[in-house]
Amino acid sequence: MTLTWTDWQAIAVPLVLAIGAVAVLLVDSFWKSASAELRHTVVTLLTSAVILFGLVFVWAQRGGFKPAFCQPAVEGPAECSFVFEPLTAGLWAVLLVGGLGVVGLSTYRLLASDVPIGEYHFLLLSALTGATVLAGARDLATLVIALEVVSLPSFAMVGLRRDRRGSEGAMKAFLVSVLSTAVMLFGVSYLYGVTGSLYLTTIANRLTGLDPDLGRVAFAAGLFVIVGFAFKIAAVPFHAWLPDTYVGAPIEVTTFLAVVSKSAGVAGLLVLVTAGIAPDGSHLRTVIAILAALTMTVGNLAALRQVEAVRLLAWSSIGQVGFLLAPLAVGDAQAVVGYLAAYVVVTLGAFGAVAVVQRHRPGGLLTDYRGMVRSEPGLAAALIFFLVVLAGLPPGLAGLFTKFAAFQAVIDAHLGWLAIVMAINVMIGLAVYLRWIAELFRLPADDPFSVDIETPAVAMISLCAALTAVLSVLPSILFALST
Amino acid sequence: MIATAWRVAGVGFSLLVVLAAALLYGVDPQQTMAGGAMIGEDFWFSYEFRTDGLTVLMLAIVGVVSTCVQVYSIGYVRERIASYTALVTLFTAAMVTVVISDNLFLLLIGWEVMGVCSYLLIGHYWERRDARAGAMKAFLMTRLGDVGFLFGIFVLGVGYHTFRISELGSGPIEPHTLTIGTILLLVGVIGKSAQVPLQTWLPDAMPGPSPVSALIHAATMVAAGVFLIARLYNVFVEAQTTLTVLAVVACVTMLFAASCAMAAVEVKRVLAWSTVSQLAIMFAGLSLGTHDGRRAALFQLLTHAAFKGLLFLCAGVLLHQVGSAAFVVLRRYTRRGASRKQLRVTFVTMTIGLAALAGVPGFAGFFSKDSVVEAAWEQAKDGSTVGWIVLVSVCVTTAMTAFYCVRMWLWVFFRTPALAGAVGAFEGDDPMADLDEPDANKLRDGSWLMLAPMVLLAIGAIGLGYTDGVHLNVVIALITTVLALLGGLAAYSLWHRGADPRPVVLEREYGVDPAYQRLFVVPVGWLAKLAVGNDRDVIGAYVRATGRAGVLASQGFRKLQTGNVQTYLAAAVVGAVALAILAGVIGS
Amino acid sequence: MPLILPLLLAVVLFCIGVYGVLARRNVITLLMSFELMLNAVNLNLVAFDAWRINDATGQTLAVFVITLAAAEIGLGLAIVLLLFRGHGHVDADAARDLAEQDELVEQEKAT
Amino acid sequence: MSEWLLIALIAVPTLTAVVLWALPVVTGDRIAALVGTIVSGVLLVVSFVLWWDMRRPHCPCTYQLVDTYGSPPRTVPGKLMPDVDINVPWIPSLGVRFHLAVDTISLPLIALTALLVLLCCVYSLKITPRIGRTRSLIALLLVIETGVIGTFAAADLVLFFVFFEIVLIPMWLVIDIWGDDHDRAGRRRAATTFILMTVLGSALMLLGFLLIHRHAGTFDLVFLGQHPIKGGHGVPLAAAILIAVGLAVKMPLWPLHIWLPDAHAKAPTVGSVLLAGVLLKLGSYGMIRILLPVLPDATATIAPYLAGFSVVAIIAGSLACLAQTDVKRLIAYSSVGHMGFIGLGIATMSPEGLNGALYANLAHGIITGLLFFLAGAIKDRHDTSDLRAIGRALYARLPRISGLLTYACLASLGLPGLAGFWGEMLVLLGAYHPADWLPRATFIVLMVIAGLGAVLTAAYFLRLIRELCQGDPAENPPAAFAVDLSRIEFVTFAPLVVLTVFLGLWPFTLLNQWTFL
Repeated sequence: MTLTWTDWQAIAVPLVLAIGAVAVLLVDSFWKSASAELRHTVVTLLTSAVILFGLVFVWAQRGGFKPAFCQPAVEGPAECSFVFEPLTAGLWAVLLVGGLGVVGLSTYRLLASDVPIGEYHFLLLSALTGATVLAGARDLATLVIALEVVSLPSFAMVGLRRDRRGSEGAMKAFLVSVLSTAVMLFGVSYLYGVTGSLYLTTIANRLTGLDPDLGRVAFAAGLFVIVGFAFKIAAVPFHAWLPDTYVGAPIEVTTFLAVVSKSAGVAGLLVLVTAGIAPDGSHLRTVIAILAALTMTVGNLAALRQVEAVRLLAWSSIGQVGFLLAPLAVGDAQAVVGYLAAYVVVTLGAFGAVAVVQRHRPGGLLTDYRGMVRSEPGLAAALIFFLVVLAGLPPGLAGLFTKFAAFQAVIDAHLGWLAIVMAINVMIGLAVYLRWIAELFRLPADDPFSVDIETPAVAMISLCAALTAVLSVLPSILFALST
Repeated sequence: MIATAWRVAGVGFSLLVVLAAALLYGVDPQQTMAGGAMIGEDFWFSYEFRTDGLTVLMLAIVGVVSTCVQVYSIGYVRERIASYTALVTLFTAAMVTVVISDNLFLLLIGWEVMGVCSYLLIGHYWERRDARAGAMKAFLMTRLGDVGFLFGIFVLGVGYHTFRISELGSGPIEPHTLTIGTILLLVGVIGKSAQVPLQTWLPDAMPGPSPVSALIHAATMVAAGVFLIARLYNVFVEAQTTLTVLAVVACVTMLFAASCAMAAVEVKRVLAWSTVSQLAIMFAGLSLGTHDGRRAALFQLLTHAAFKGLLFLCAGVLLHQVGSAAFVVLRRYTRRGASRKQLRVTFVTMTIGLAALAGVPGFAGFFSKDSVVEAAWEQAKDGSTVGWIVLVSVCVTTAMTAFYCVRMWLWVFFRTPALAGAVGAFEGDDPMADLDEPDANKLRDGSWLMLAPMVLLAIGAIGLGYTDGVHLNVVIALITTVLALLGGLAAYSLWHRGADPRPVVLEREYGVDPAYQRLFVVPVGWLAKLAVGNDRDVIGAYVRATGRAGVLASQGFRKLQTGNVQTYLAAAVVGAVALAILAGVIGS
Repeated sequence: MPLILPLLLAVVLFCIGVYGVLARRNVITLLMSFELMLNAVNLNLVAFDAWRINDATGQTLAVFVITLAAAEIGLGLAIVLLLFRGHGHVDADAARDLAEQDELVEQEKAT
Repeated sequence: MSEWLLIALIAVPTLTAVVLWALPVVTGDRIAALVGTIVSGVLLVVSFVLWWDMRRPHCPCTYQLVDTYGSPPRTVPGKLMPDVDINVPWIPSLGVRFHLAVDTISLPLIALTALLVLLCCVYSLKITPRIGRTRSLIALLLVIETGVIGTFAAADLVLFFVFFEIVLIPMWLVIDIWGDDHDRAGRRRAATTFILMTVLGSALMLLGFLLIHRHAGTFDLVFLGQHPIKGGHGVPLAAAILIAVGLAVKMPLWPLHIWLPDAHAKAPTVGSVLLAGVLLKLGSYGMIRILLPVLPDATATIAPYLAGFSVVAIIAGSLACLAQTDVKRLIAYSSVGHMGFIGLGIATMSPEGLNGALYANLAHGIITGLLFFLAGAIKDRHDTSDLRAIGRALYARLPRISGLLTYACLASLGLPGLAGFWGEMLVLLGAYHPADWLPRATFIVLMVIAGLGAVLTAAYFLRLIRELCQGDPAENPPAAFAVDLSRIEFVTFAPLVVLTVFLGLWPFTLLNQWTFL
C-alpha cells in the first residue's frame, strides 16, 4: 500500500478552528448558569481567540511551504491533498480577517436579533474551517468536502433566526447549492474517469497528454466543476439566489456570506485554476472570462436601480465577483488575492455601517441614509469611503489599485475585450455607488438618521476604515499577501 | 471728471503722434526691437519697429486727423464720453502700431485692435438696432478678411523664414508661394478697406458717431489696407498675378461704389460709398506696380484723409443740428437757404470738401487723382492692359464722383426751383415730408471746438494738393476736368428738373447684401440649429439611450428576480448549457 | 460489461434528477431529485473505478458522496421544517417574500 | 528644498480640506473661505517660487536633450525633463512608483491652478451659492486643487491616473450639491453624466497605460520619454487610441463633449471656473505629456484624425454657440471650440503647434475663468442665466460687468493683443507647418476650416454681446437689486483681466519657457 506523510503544522489552523468550534458549542450548551451577555462575551472572545491564533500562525509561517497528506506518485513529484504555501497563507489571511470581522460585527446586534449565540459561532467557525481547508486543498475530494463544510453551516446560519424570511433565504441558498454540488460532483466523476486521479497536479499533468476525444470530455467535466463553483460565488447566470438570501438573512450572516463564504468560493476556484485544471490557453479560462464579463455587467446593471441598501450591496457584490473572476480567468493569483483582501475589508465596513442603520431603521431603504453627512458625519464619511473604495475611485486607492491589478492581469494576458468590458463596468459600478453617496449628501433631509452608535460598532467601523486607509496609502501590502 | 481726464489724454496722445511725426521727419530710417522668443528652430517672434518716410507720412495723417476728431468729439459726443474717448485713443494707438511695426504679427495686433475698436465705436449708440447690426457686420467681415491675412502672414513668413517686414522680399521664394501669400494678404486688405466683395460693411457702419466715421475713413482702419500694400510694395511688385487681381478688384470696386453713391439718399451713406470708391482709386494706383503708382496712391491717401475727414465732420454737424443726415430731412431746411445761412461754416467747409472729392481743379483731390491717372497712363502707354483698365476706370469714376458730389451738394443745401415746396424726389419714403415746415431758426453752427477742426481740414483739403509740387500733365488734367464737369452738369440738370432717378438695382446696391444674407448668414443659422440638434438628438441621444438602456436593463433584471427559486434553478441550468455551447463554439 | 452502459444510466439518472428539480414544486421531492443526481455521480465514480483497476480512489469518493448526501438531506429537511413553520407549506415556488419589491421603487420615485 | 515645496503643493490643500471638515459646523463659512484663501494664496506663491527656481541656468534641460539624441529630431514634444524630481517606489509588484517631477510645461499650469483656486476662494469670501455649506465647498475646491496639481506633477503614468481621478468625486459633489438650485434633477443628471463619461474615458486611458507597460515594462514618464515606444501600428497604436479617447473625453473633443455644456451650465460659479479653467487642461496636458513623447509614431498615425475631430469640435462648438440661449451654456460650448484649437495644435506635433496648444491652455484657463465669473455675476443678479429672461441692454443696467464681459468675449475670440490670440495663432501656424511626417495638405485644409471657425467664434461672441449687453434700455428697465461690480468681484476679476492683457501683449516670457519643444 501507499505511504502518506503529513506536516501537521500545515493543518494546524483548520484543526484549531474545528476544535474551537466544538469548544464554543460546548461552552454555550453546558454553561447555562451564566447570563446571556456573559456567555456572548465569552463565546465571542473564544471565537476571536481561535481566529486570531490562525492569523498569528499565518503571519509567523508566511512564505513557508508545508505539504500534508502526501503520497509518492507513480510519475513526477509527490501528490499531496493539502498544501500550505504562500498562496494559501494569503487566502487564509483574507478568510480569517473576514471571519474576525464578522465576529466583531456580531458583537453589537446579535443578541437583539434573536439568534442563538453558541450555534452561530459554532457554525461560523465550522464554515471557516471548511474555508481554510478549501484554500489549501489540492485534490478534488478534499475540495468538494471542504466546499460542503463551508456551505452547509452557511445555510444553517441563514435560517438561524428561524423566521419566515430566514427560512425562505436558507431554502433558496440550499437548493441552489445542492444542485451545484451535484453538478460539480458529476463533473468531478468524469474528470476522475478521464484522468484516473483526484490529485490536481496529476490531473493537470495527464490532461496535457490526452487524446482529443477524451479532451472534450475533460473539458465538459471541467466546465461542470467550474459551474459548481460559479453557483457558490454567484456568478451570472447562477446568481439569482444571492440577493434573496442576502435580504432574508440577518445582516451579520449576510456579511458572513458576502465575506467568508464568497471568498472561500473564490479561493477554491483559484486553487483549481492555478493548480492546473484550467491551464494557460485552456478554453476553460475563456469560460471563466465570459463568466466574469457577464457577472460584472449583470451585477452592476441590476444594482443600478436598487432601493434597499442590502440588496444594492448584494448585487454590487455580484459585480465585484465579476471583477474578481477577471484576473482569475488569467490565473493571476496575486491580483485575485489583493482584490479579495480589499473587497473583504471594505465589505465588512460597509455592512457594519448598514448594520448600524438597519438596527434603528429596519426598512433598510437608501432613503434612510438621506442627509447623513450632517446628522452622522463620522458614519457617513466612513460609509462614503467604503463605497468609493468599492467603486475604485480616489480616495479609495485600495479599490483603485486592486481594480488596476485586475486590469493589468487581463491586459498582460491579451484579453482586450474583457478589459473593455471591465472599463465599462467601472463606469456602471460608479453609477451604482454614486446613487447611494448622493443620498448621503442630500440636504435638507426631513428625518435624518441620528443615533448614539454603540461602541463596538464605532470600533469595528473605525477599524475597517483605518485598515482601508492604510491599504489605500500602501497598496503594496495587498499584493504582498500571496507572495 | 474721468471723462475730462480721458479727453485730455486723448487729445494729448493725438498731439503726441503729430509731434512724433514732426520729430521723425527727415530722420534716417531706424529699426529696433523688443522681446523675442524662438519657436522651434524656424521662427523668431519678437516685436520689431521701424521708422521711415512712409511711417512719418502715416503718423502725420493719423495724428492730425485724430487730433481733429478728438477735439471735434468734445463738442459732439455727449454720453459715455469716457469709453468713447478711450476707444478713439486706442484706435489711434492701434493705427500707430500698424504704422511703426516692422513685424507682421505686431502689425496684425494693431490691425485687429482697430477692427475691434471700430466695432465698439460703431456700436456706440447700442440702443439703436442699425448700430448694433452694423457694428457686428463690420467686425465679422473684417475678421473674415483677417483670417486670410493671418494665413497670408503664415505663407510669406514660412516662405521667407522671417516675420520681419523689412526682411521680407529678400531671399529666395517659390513664385507660387509668393502669389498665394500676397493674395491672402490681399484678402485681409480687401476686408479692411471694404473692397469688393467684402464691401458691404462700410456703408452699414454709418450709424456710428460721425467723428468716428471720419477717423475710420480718413486715417485709420480703411487706410490701413492701402498702407499695408505700400509697406510691402517690394513683395507685391514681385507677384504680378496679385497685382492684376488687385487692379481688377480696385476697378470693379470704384465703379461699383461710385454707382452706389450716386443712388444713396443719405449724406453719410454717400460719403461711405465714396470712401470705398476713393480707396479703390488708391489700390488702382498701387496695382500698377510702379514707383509712380505707389506715390500717387499715397498722395491720394493724404488728400483723401483731409477731405474725407472734413466731409464726415461736416456731416456730423448736420446730424448734430438736424438730427438726421437723410436728404429728405435736410431738404426741409433749405427754404430761403436757411441751412446755408445758419450753418455757414459747415456749408463752406463742406463745399470745399466736396469740391476736393469731385476733383475740381485747384483742390487737393484734383491733383492726387490726376497723379493716379498719370501713373496709369505711363503704364498704358507701354501697352499694359492693367494700365488701360485702371486709366479708363479712374476716368469714369471721376465723372461719377463729380455727379454724386454735385447731387448731394445741391439736394442738401439748395431748394430745387422745379419743386418749390412740393412733394419731391425723396418723398417716396416719407409722404408727410414738406407738410410740416421745421423751425430752421434753431439751427446753429457747432461750437468752435467742432468748427476749428473742420476749418483746419478744409485748409488741408485745398492746400495738400500742392505739397507734392505741382506738376500737371495738361492733357490729363483737361480730360478729367471735362469728365468731372460732365458728371456735375448731369447732376445739376437732374436737380434742376427736380428729378432724382434712382435705378432700383443701384438703390439696392446691386442686391449684394441680401444675397450675402441668404448665402452665408441664413445657412450658418441652419447649421447652428443643426449643430445643436446634433448634440441634442444624436450624440445626446446616444448618451441618454445608454443611461436609459442601463435603467431598463436594471429593471429587467429586477423583473427576473421573481422570488421563485425554481425559476432561478432553471435559469442556471439553461445558463450552464448555454455556457457549454458557447465554450464549445469558441473552442472548435 | 462495457463502460458505456453504466455511464449512460448515470446520465439518464442525472437528467431525471434535473427534471425533477425543475418540474416539481414540493421541496421534499426536490431533495429526492438531488439524491438521484448524487447517485448518478456515485454510479459514475464506481464505474470509472472499475474501469481503472489500479486503486480505489473512485470508490472512496463515492463513500464520501454518500456521507455528503446524508448531511445535505439532514440539513435540507431541517430547512424544510423551518419553511413549513414559517409559511405553512413546502412548495419551493410559493415562497416569494424576498422577491424584488416594486412598490419600494415607486416610493422612491415619489420622493 | 524644491522637493518639499512640490510635496507641499500637493499635500497642503488636502490637509487643509481635512482640517476644514474636522472643524465644527459652527465655525462659520467666512472663516473657512478665509482659510482657503490664505492656503491657496500661499500655494500660489509656492508655485511661483518653484517656477522661479527653475528658470535659473542650472536647469539641465538643454544638455539632457543633446545627451540622449545625438542630433535631436525636429520635435521632442512634451517630453518630461524633470527639474524637481521625487521618486520613491510605491507598489513594487505592480511597477508603480510615486514619482513627481515638474518642468516648464507643467509649472505654468500649476500656477494657473493655484491662481484660479485662490480666486475662487476669494470670491467665496463674499459670494456663495444660495444653499450655503461654503466650508465643504472650499474643502472640495482644495481637494480638486490637489488632484489637478498632482496630475500636472505626476511623472508616473499610474500616479497621473490616480490624480486624474481624484478630481472626479469632488467635482461631482460640487455640481450636484451647489449647482443650479432651480433644476435639481438637471444638475444631478449633469453631474452624473460628467463623472460617468470621465470615468469611462479614464478607464480606457488606463488600458492604454497598461498596454504601454506591457510593451515597455515601466510606467515611468521620464524613462519613457527617453526611450519612446517605436512603431505606429499594433499595440502602440491601440494604446495611443485608448489614451487619446480617454483624454479626449476630459478635454473634451467632439463628439465626446456632450457632458460639458450641462456640467458647466449647472455648476456653481466657482465650479464652472475650475471645470473650464483647470480640469479641461488635464486632457490636453495629458496629450502633450503622454501621447506625444511616449508614443510618437502611434500618435503620428492618429494625428490627422485627432486634428480632424478637433476641427469638427471648433466648427460644431462654434455653431452650437450661435444657437444657445443660455449664457453659461454658451460659454461652455465656446470651451469646446477652444479646446478644439488646442487639440489641433497638439495634433500638428510641431513646435509651433505645441507652443500654441500650451499657450492656449493657459489663455483659455484665464479667459474662460473670467467669462464664467462674469456669467456667474450676471446669473446671481438675475437668478437665471437664460438670455431671454435676463433681457437686453445690460450696458445700461450693469455697465461695469457688461463692459468686462465684452472685454472677456473679445479676449476669448482671439483678438490679437489679448491672451487668446497667441495660442490660436501658433496653433494655426503649426497646422500650416506640421511635423514632417504628417500629411501637410490635410493639415492645411484643416487650418483653413479652423480659421473659418475663428470667424464663427467671433460671430457668436458678438451675438452674445448684442443679445445681452446692447439693446434699448427703455424696453429693459434696470432691476432694483442689480448692483454693479462689487468690491470682491473687482478684486477677483482684476488679476484675470490684467493677466489677459499681459499674456496678450507680452507672450515672450511664457514662450521662452518652451524653447526646448
